[in-house]
Amino acid sequence: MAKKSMGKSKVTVYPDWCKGCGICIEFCPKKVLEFDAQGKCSVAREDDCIHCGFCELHCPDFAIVVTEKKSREKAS
Amino acid sequence: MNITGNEIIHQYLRHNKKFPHVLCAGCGHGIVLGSLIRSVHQLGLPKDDVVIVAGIGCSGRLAVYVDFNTVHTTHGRALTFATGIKMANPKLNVICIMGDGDALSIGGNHMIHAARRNIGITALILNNNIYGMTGGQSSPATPQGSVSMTAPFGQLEESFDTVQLACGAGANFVARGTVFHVHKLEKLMVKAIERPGFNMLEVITPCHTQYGRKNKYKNPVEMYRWLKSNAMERERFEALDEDKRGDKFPIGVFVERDEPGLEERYHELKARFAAGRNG
Amino acid sequence: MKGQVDLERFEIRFSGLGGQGILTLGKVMGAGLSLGHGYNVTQTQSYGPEARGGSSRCDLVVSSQRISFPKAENLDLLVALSQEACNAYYPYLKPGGVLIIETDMVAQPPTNQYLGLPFTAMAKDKIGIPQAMNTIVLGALSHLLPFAIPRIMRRNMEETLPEKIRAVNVKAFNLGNREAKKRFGDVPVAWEGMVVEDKGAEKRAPSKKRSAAKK
Amino acid sequence: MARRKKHKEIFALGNEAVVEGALIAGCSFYGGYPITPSSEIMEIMAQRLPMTEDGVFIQLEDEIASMGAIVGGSMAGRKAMTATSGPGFSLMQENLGYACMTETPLVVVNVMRGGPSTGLPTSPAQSDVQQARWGTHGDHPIIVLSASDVQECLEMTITAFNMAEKYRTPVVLLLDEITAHTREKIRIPQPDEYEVVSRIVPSIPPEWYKPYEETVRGVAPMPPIGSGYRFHVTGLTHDENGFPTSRPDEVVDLMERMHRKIDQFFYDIQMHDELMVDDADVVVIAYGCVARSAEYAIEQARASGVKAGLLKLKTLFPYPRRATEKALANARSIIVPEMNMGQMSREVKRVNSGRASVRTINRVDGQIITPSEILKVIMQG
Repeated sequence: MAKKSMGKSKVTVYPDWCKGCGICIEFCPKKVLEFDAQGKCSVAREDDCIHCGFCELHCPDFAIVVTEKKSREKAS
Repeated sequence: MNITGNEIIHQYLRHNKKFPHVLCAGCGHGIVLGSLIRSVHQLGLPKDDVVIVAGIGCSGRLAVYVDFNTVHTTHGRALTFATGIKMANPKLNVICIMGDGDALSIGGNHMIHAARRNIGITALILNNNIYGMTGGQSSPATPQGSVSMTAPFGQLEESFDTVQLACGAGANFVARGTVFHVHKLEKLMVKAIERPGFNMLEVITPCHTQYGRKNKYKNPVEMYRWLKSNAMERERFEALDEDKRGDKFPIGVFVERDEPGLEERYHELKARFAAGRNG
Repeated sequence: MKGQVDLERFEIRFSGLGGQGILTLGKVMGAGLSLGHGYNVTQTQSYGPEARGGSSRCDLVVSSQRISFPKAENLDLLVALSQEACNAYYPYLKPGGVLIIETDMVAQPPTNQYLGLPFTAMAKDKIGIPQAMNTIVLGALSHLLPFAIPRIMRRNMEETLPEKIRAVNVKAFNLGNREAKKRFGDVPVAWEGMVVEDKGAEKRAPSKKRSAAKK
Repeated sequence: MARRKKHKEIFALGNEAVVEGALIAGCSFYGGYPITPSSEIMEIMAQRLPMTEDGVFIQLEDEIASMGAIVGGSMAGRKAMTATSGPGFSLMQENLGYACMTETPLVVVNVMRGGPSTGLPTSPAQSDVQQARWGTHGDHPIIVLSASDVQECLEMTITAFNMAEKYRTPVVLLLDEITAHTREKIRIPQPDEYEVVSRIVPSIPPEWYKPYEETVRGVAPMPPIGSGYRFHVTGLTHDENGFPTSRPDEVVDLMERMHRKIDQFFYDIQMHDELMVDDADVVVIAYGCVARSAEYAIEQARASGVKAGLLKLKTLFPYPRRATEKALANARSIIVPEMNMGQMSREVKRVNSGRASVRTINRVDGQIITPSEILKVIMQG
């Protein structure tokens, strides 16, 4: 599972699915996410992400995906 | 395949449905659906064996988005349809999604009797304290004193304690979780799905649009903060002096039994006759 | 000798008190006449509060033809096992119809033209259980009715009863049959024509054979 | 003597005959709530179903739940039924409408008693005829059948299941207290003597299956839940995939198909019996137990030289218009006796268009309309 070390995670937000409720932004322990100009969630400080999974689990619209950078690169 | 989190969810959503879903920004129902999908995934249940039976209201809309066998029924009656499906085919995992108005008001009687007869159904009661889809009228779970469209001067009536109701009615498994405590919720949900008999899981899931705004929660986030600070493990809550409980409410498991479900008892009865026929 | 009769429409009413076994009597007799004898029979009963409390009623219509209207309106036979029932239903007896009463229960028969036996006392004294009263009535009627054959009726009754009460009911049936023969004599005057002018006997011959073959 | 009787004969109540018919038709799911005068159906089912190979019996908490459960049972692949009476039937209406909308086959037997409300709980009536047709909300066709004697109770129950399965629709079978509580000798047919229809299940891969697809008959195949065909069922107006839609074109398609699937098979659905109608001056149109009174009255009328005939309706809805028109063509007068204030006579009058005079005999006192009452009106000419 998620090792709490920074810089290893990739955070993807699908803006079309995001409704801008702000739960992910509010409760992110490392303040990785913030509102963009349209009021939706955007990834501001991806390197700070510790892959706690809070945003992903609490997004009511399934609009955030957090993956490990490495495995992704390998796969592609 | 090493997939996690929402990538799992995406595999279970219906690809021919339009997303995002119809629910409001910040609505906890989506989180419940996510937890449900992860629980089913974790238990390794084939999609074909899972039946979602939903009632009417915001919670009822969840069924359409997920790629199981899904039945969107009438208001308050989801459990009755689910009972029929389970009795007709006990091999299926029948999961009922209901709202608080659905399960406790119009469907209160069905709820009591499904628990009493211990039919093998997982009942998820998504309690948002209000009738959301229809515009914010009072439900039996609307807290005393709070404002709704049909209680503009504050709700006079006491609200239902869903957990106590299910315990009293004889459910096999009774638990409460919240959409803020997702890991815990998932654990409860896995239990509620895999246990025999009637398993009731109440999920506190905020409705900002119809409940929060009228009751001094400025945005959805505030409602989640409220959940975070008021939900308390059952053991800790019970240890607390009553005068110190205030707004706090217990979460966790309240009843955990392994009584056979009605469909199992019926199967035993049939087996007796079958033995008679053959022997 | 009794045999198959070409029946037009024969209406019977059993009436009395709840608990006397009137519905069972109608059911067993109806089954016997339809399944055993091959007649068409409709059996209806009064349901409802009156069926639970005081009075009880059960009607049979018996015919060789298809029965259209299933209810009894003009009674050929009224069996009254209580005074109240007798008072209530006597007016529905058609001219020449036969009234059978429980002589202890019906203290004031509305006419002197009746046949009576103390069925309840017979059940108590001779069979030992008052509940066998209705079977005694069945036995008696099997003798009286020109189209009923006691042997078939008894066999049919036996088939419907559970093992443990079969013997006692056969005993009661035979008692009723015997007593009726002794006290009432042969078929009542009103029904004599049925036996003598048994026009249907030829038409009915095949089914007569059939019932004989069943033995 | 080599050929013994093929069939079994029993001396049975109308309600018992319903159970026999249902079991012959393949009913394997009963969900219900007891109510006089239908309770024997449930009681006998409680005894019989557990003894059958795959029969399911469940007593629910009320009639709302009963209807929900049998819809669920049917969706899971069972031939399902319930039985009730007027008050219970009223409670079933919402979920009955759901069954219409989701095109779920099932059979509801309503043993009619006097109403409104608790009314005359143990007395006969024909008070729910229009409720059976129009009791639910919204527009939809529904098949309503009736039976007038005990043998017909058995046969029409088989027919009800067959139509339900064939047209994917709920079918209501209306009995009355008299028919249900009359005992008669009936013959239990042998398996090769009757037709048993079962719903078509899809024979294509799941990905291609559309649960509400347009077909020639207007009826799409229906797989049991859990058989590998995953789809959505909803009471909302839906498209051919079962997903909710409010697009006017899709809504119209759905509604029209639902009506058409019944309308185009009137010849199959509209059942009736004629008795001496062809040369009749007076035709009695009746159904249920009253048809038996009418039959007796007509025999008596003929015996005294009056040309009377009987049109007995076995299908009440869709209303057998053709048969009525035929009766109306020759007859001077029509008599509609019913144990209500005139529910079926509305339909007769609607079809009549002024050719014959239509008279009604109505009774709502819990007593059967007697042959002599009908005869009196026939003899008036």
